[in-house]
Amino acid sequence: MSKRLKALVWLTSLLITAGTVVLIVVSIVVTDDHPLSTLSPVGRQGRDIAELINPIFIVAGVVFFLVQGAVLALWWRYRVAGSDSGDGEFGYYDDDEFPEQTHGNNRLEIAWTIVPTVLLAVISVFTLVALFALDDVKASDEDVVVTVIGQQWWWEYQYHLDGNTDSPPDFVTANELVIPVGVDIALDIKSRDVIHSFWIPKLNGKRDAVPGRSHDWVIQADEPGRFRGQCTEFCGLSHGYMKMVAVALPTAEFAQWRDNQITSADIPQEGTPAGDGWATFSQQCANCHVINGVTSAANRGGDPESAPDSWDIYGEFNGPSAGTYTDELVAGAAPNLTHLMTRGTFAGSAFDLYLNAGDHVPYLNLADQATLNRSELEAWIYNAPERKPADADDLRGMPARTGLSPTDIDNVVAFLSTLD
Amino acid sequence: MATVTPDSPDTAHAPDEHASGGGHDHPSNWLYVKVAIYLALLTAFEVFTYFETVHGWGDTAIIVMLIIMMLLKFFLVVAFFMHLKFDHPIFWRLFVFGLILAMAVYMVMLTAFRIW
Amino acid sequence: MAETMTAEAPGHTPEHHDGEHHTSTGLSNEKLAMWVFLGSECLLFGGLISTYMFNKGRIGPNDVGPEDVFDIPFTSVSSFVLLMSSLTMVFAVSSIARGDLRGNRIWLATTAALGATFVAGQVYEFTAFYSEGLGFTTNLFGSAFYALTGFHGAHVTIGIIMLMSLLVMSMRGNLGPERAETVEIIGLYWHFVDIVWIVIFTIVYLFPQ
Amino acid sequence: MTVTDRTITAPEETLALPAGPAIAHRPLGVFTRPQGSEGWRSWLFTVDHKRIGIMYGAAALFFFLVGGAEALFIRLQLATPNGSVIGAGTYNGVFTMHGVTMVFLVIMPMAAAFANYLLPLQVGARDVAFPRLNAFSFWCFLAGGMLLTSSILVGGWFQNAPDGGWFAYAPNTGLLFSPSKGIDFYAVGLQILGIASLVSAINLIVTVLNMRTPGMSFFRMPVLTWMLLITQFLLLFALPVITVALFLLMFDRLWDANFFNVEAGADPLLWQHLFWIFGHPEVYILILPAFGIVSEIIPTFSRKPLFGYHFMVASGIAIGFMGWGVWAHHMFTSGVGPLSVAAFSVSTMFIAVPTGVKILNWLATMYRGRLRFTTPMLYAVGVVSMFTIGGLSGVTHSIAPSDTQQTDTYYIVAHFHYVIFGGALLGLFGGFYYWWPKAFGYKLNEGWGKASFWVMLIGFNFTFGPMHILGLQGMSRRIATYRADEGFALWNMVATISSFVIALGVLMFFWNVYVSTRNWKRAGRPDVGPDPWDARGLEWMTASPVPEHNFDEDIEVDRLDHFWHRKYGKDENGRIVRAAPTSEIAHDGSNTNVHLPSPSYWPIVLGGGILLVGYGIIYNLWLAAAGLVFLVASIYGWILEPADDPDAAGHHDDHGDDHGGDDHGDPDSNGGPSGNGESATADEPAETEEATVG
Ligand code: HEA
Ligand code: HEA
Ligand code: HEC
Ligand code: CUA
Ligand SMILES: [Cu+2]
Repeated sequence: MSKRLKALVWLTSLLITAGTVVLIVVSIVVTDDHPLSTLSPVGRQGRDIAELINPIFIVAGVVFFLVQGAVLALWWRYRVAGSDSGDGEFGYYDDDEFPEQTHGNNRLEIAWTIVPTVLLAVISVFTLVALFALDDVKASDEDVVVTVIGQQWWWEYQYHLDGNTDSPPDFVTANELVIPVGVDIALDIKSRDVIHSFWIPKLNGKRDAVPGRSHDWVIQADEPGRFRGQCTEFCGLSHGYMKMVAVALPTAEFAQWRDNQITSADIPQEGTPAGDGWATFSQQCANCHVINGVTSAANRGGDPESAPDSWDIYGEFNGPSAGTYTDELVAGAAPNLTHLMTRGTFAGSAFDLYLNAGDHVPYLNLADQATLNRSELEAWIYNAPERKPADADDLRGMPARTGLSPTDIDNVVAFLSTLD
Repeated sequence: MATVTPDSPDTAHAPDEHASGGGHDHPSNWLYVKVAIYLALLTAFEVFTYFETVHGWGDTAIIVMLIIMMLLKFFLVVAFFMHLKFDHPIFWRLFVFGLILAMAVYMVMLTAFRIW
Repeated sequence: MAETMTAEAPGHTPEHHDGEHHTSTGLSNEKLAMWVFLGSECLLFGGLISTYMFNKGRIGPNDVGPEDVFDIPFTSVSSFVLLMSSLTMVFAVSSIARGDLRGNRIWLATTAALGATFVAGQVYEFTAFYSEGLGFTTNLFGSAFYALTGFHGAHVTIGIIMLMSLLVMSMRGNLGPERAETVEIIGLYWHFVDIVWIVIFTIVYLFPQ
Repeated sequence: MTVTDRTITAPEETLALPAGPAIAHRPLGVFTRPQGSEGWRSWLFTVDHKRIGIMYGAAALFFFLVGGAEALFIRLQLATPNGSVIGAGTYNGVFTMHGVTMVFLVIMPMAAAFANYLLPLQVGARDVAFPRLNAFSFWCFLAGGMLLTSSILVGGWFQNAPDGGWFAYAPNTGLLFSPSKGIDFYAVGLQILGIASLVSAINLIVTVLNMRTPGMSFFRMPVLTWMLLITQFLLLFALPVITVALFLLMFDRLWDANFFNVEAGADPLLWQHLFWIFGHPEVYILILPAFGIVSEIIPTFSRKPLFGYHFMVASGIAIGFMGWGVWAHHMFTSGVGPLSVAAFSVSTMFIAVPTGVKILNWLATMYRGRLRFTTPMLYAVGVVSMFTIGGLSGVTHSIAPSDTQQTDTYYIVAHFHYVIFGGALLGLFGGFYYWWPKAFGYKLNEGWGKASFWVMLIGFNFTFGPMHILGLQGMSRRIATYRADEGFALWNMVATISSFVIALGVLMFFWNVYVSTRNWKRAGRPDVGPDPWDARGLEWMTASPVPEHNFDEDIEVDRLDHFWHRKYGKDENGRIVRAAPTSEIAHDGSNTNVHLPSPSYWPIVLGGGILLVGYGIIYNLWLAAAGLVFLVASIYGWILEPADDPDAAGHHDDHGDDHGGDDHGDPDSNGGPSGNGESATADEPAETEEATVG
C-alpha cells in the first residue's frame, strides 16, 4: 500500500474512532426518550426478562472482548512486519520463514468444547426457570380478561370484567388498552385477518396474534403511565403504523374509567353542529363504526334485532359449510367509537388525538385537559388512506371520504367530540 | 543444501476405500417372488385390520400394528427390490439418513402442534 | 453415462470404458446420484404426508371427510397392482443383466402397464371422490389429500414415461446388457415411488379415521 | 460427453478448444453439439465447471448491486422519522426483495461459484460428475433470478414485487391479503431456484463422493471441500421442505386450495414450521462455505497448517446436524407451546459450541504463525471478528424469554447482518481476492483491496452496530417509518450514512477489478504462476488460469495438504525446507490429450423453458402448458444429443502417451464411444419434469 494511502487509512480510522466516541457521548447526554425501550422495564414480566438477559449480555460481552482481544493480540504479535508492501510478489514467503508447524492439540480442543458447553448449560437452567415462570400466565389477582384482537392495522380490546370470554364483552374499545396498576391482566390474543404481534416493550415481551388461534398472555405495570407498543409481526401495507398504547391507571381511576366505558353514548340534539355531524356519521360512517346507543345493527346492514356486533370472532369452528366466521376474517370491522375522546391516540395509535397530551398527562378527562388535535382528525376523516396507507377496497383500513365538505367534517368532528 | 527427506505423511490414513463394485451377487428371481408373496400377505393383513376394526381393538393397537406392517413392507422393498441389502453401504447411509431426518423433523413438527 | 466418462477420468484406463469401476467409491455416478436424490425425496414426501396428517381432521362435522369417500377395497386392489409392479420391475432389471433383451422388454412393458393401471385407478378415484362432493377446494382434507396423492401420481407418471423411453430405446436396439444399470437406476426410482405409496396407503387410507 | 481429439500445444491456448471436424454421424439429424471454446457462445453452451463457477460469481455480483441498491432505498426511507422517500407499499416490496435477493441471489450463488470452481479442483477431478446438469443448474438459477428480479419492473415500479417479507408468513401472503402478483413471483421464483440448487447439490455430492483423485480419502479433503459438501447435504434435505411449503402456497393462490385458509380451519403456523425447517438450515447453508474459505485463507497466510483439522471438520458436521433441530427459535412468540419453546431454546444455544470450536481453531492457527495481512487475510480475520459478534447476539436470541423482547426488532436485523455480511459475505469476498489469480491469472490490486476492505468494514459496523441499540430501544423491523417521538432518529441517521460508506467500499471492489485487469493487460499479461500465495490445496497445483482440463495427469494424493508437502520437506535437523520448486511440481496445463465434455445447447435451452413455465404459472396457465411441452421436448433433445463426435473416437485416457483404447469406440451406437452415453439422461427427467409440474 502506498504511503499516502496508508496515511489516509490511518486518518480515517482516527476520525472514525473519534466520531464514535462523540456520537456515543451525544446519545447519552441528549437523553433521548425511548418510549419503546426494552431496557427500562416497568412491569413484572419485563423486569424478569431483563434480569434474565442482563447477566447474559455481560457473559456475551466477556466472550466478545476475549475473542476480539485475541484477534488484535495475535495480529499485533505475529504479523510479519512490512508484509503490506504493494509489490506483485506480495504473499510469498521466503523459504526459511517457517513457524512451528502445529497441527492441533486434542486437550485444547476438548477444553474449548467443554467450557462453553458448561457455560451454556448454566445459562439454559436460568432460561428454563424464567421461561416456565413467565409462561404461568393465569392471572389471578383480577378477574378482568381482555380479548385483544389484531387486525389490519389497529387493535380492538374486548373487556370481560367477569373474566368469562365466552360471553359478550362488557365493552369494546380500540388501540389504547387501559389496565389497573399493579395487577396481572390476562390477555387473550386473537386476530381477525393476518398475523400480528402484541407488544408493549416496557411491560412484557410480545405474543403473536394468529388467526384461528387464541394465545394467552399477561401484562402488568408497576406504576401508572402510558406505555407505547408496536405491532411487530409484519402484517401488510400499514404494519409500521400499527401501534398501540397500554395505559396503567391507579385502581380507583381505573374503576372510574371502566364505569364510564360501560355507558352508552347519546344521540346529540338535532340542529346543533354535533347533531348535523351525527346525521352525516349515520350515513357515511355507521355502516362500519359502532357507537353504542347511537348506531344500530341496521346501520351495518344487519338484522336490527341481532346483537350489535359479533364479538365472537371464531367461536367453535364448525367448518366452512356451517358459515361461521367467513365474513369476519377480513377485518371489515372498524374501531368502536363510543368513547373515542377518552383515548389519547387514534388510528392504530399512529396519530395523537390530543396535541399536548404527552405520556404523562392524567389520562382521565383528556378532553378537558388537552387540546384536540383537530387538523389531524379532520385530515383523517377526509382522506384516511392518505394519512395511513390502506386498502379500503379490500376491506382493509378506512376509506377516504373526500366527498365531505369542510363543514361536514367540522360537524362530524363536533359530533365525535361528544363521545367521551 | 541439507538433504531433503519428504515430510512424513499425516497420521495413518488408510488409502482410500476403493471398494470394488459392491458385491453384485444378484439374488435369484425366486427370492424376489418370495418377497413379493410376503408383501402381498402383509398388504392383505393390513387391509384385514381395516375391516376388523369393528371387533373392538383399540385404535392405538391398530395403528401400531399398521405401522409395523408398513415398515416391514417398506424395508422389504428397499432391502430386496432396491438391492440395498446387497449393495454398497453408502447407498444405505445416504437413503436412511434422509429417511430418518425426515421422520425426526416432521414428527417433532407435528408434536409441536399437537401434544405440547 | 456420457457425463461420467470424461469427468471420472482420474484413474481411468482405456481398457475399461464402462465407467463403473473407476470412481472413488467404485460405484457409478448415476446410481449414486439417484440414491442421493431419493434421500432428498424422503423430505418432500415427508412434508406432504405430514401436511396431510396435520390437516385431515381440520374439517367441520358436516364436511366431507375421509370416511365419506374412501373405498378401501378399490384402493387396496390398485395398491396391490402398484406393489406388484415393483416385482415386475425387478424382473426387468434381472433379465437385462442376464442379457435377456426380450424378457427385459416384456417386463418393462408390464411394469409400465401396471403403473398405468394404478394411475388410471387414481384418476377414477379422483373423479369418484369429486362426484361425492370432495374437490380440491372443498376443505382442508380435500386439499391435503389431493396434493399428496396427486404428487405421488405425478411421480408414477414420470416413472411410466421413463419406462416407456427405455422400451423405445430397447426397440431401437440401444438397450443392451451394458446398460443394465440404467434400467436398475430407473428401477430404483420406481421402487421408491412404490414405497411411498406403501406409506400413503397405510397412513392415509388404513389408519382408523 | 464429447471426446474431442484435442491437440493444443501453446499454454496460452489451453482454453481454446479447436473446432472439431464436422459431425459425421447425426443420430437424429438435428442434434449436433456446439463447438469451440471462444467467444460469447462458448460461454452460453459451456459445461466446464470453471466457467460455470465464474458465471455464478458474476451473476451473484450483479444481483448484489441490485440487492444493495434496495438496501440503500431502505436506509434512505428510514433515515429520518416519518420518512417519505418511498411509500409504505414500495417499502414493503423493497425490503422483501432485498432479503430474497441477498439470500437467494447473492450469497447462495456466490457460494455456488466457489463450489463449482473449486470442488473438482480440490479433490483433483476433471470436472463435476454431471457437467451438463451443472450447466443446467446455472441457467436454471439465472432463470429464477431473472424471474424474481423482473417482478420489480413488470406492471409498474414495485407494483408486482413480492411484499410479504422474505419468510412470507401465511396468511398475509394469501390471495385475499396480497392480491398482486408479487407472491406468485416469490413462490415460482424460489421454486425454480430450488430446482437449480437441488440439481447442483446432487451433482456436487456425487462429485465429492465419487470423483476424488486416487489417495484423496475423506480426511485428506480440504476443509473448504468439507464445508461445501455439508452445505450441499443441507441443501439436499432442506430444499424439499420449502418446496412443499411453496407448493401449498401456490395451490392456495392458483387453485383455491385451503392450506392456509383460516376460514377453512387451517393453522397458519404450518407455514412457519415448514419455512423454518428449511430456513434455519438455510442460514448454515449461507455461512458454511464462508467458514470453509476462511479455513483455507488463514493457514496460508499464517504459514501453518490449519489447527485441529479433524475438529474443524467435525464441528462443521455438528453444525450441519444441529441446524436441523433448532428451527422453532424463529417462532418463540408464535404461540408454540412452552415445552417446544424450551426444547428449541436449549438446542439453539448449544450450536454456539461447535461454532466456537471453529473460531478458536482459527485463532490457534494464527497463534505463533507468520501472519501476512494480505487482502484475503484481512477478510478472513474480519470474519472471525465480525461473525463472533453476530454469533453472540444469536445466542442472546436463543434465550427464549428475552427473545420475546427482541424478535422482529432491529436487534435481530443487527444479528443477521453481522452473521451474513460480517460472516458469509466477508468470507466470500475474501475468497474472491484469494482465488482471483487462480481463475484469471492475475491478482487484484492489494492497495485498493485493503482500502475497500477497511471502508466496507467501517461502514458495516456503523450501519449494523447501531441497529443493536435501536432494536433494544424498541424499533421494530419492517416498519416503513417511525414516529419522531420514539427516539430512533439518531442511530437511524448514522446507519443510513454508513450504509453509503459500505456502498463506497463495494464500488471500490468493482473499481479494483477494473484497475487490476487493466494494469495486467497493460503489463503484457504477466503470469502469476500456479501458486501465487504459496498455498496448500490441489487447486494451486495447476496453471493459473486453470486449463480447461484442470490437471495434466492424475495426482496421487498421499496426505492432507498434499501439494504443500510436495513443496516442502524436512532436513535432517527437522527444519522445514523446500523440497522442490513449485514450477516442478505444479502442472503447466500442457497435456492436451485429456478428453473433455463437449459444450451443449440443451442446458440453456432447458433454462429458457423453465423461465417460460415460470411466467406461465404466474400469468397464464396455457403458456405454462406450452412451456412444459417445450421442456419435455428439450429433455428428449438433451437425451438424444450425441455423446460426442464419433470421428474423434478413442482417446479416453488422460495420459498423453497412452492410446490403447482406440478400438472400443462404437460409432454406430447412439451413445458413442463413451458407452452408456444415454443413461445419464434417463434419470434426469425425474428431477426436471417433476420440477416443472407445478
Ligand atoms: C449466516 C447466517 C446465520 C448464522 C450463522 C446464524 C447463527 C445463529 N443464529 Fe441466527 N439468524 C439468521 C442468520 C444466521 N444466524 C437470520 C437471517 C435470522 C433472521 C431471519 C428473519 O427473521 O428474517 C436469524 C435469526 C435468529 C434467531 C431468531 C430471532 C428472532 O427472530 O426472534 C435466533 C434465535 O435463537 C438466532 C440464533 C442464532 C444462533 C444461536 C446462531 C449460532 O449459530 C451462532 C454461534 C456463534 C457464536 C456463539 C460465536 C462464536 C462462539 C464462540 C466464540 C464460543 C463461545 C461462545 C459462547 C459460550 C456463547 N438467529
Ligand atoms: C443475505 C445477505 C444480506 C446482505 C448482504 C444485506 C446487506 C444490507 N442490508 Fe439487509 N437484509 C437481509 C439480508 C442481507 N442484507 C435480509 C434477509 C433482510 C430481511 C428482509 C425481510 O425482513 O424480509 C434484510 C433486511 C434489512 C433491513 C431491515 C428492513 C426492515 O426490516 O424494514 C435493513 C435496514 O437497514 C437492511 C439493510 C442492509 C444494508 C444497508 C446492507 C448493505 O450491507 C448493502 C451493501 C451493498 C451495497 C450498498 C451495494 C452497492 C450498491 C451500489 C454502490 C449502488 C448500486 C447501483 C447500481 C449500479 C444498481 N437489510
Ligand atoms: C369501510 C369502513 C369505514 C368507514 C365507512 C369509516 N371508517 Fe373510520 N375507520 C375504519 C377503520 C378500518 C378504522 C381503523 C383504521 C386504522 O386504524 O388503520 C377506522 C378508524 C377511524 C377512527 C379512529 C378510531 C380509533 O379509535 O383509532 C375514526 C375517528 C374514524 N374512523 C372515523 C370515521 C368517520 C368520521 C367516518 C365517516 C366519515 C368513518 N370513520 C368511516 C373503517 C371505516
Ligand atoms: Cu399488525 Cu404488524
Ligand atoms: Cu435460525
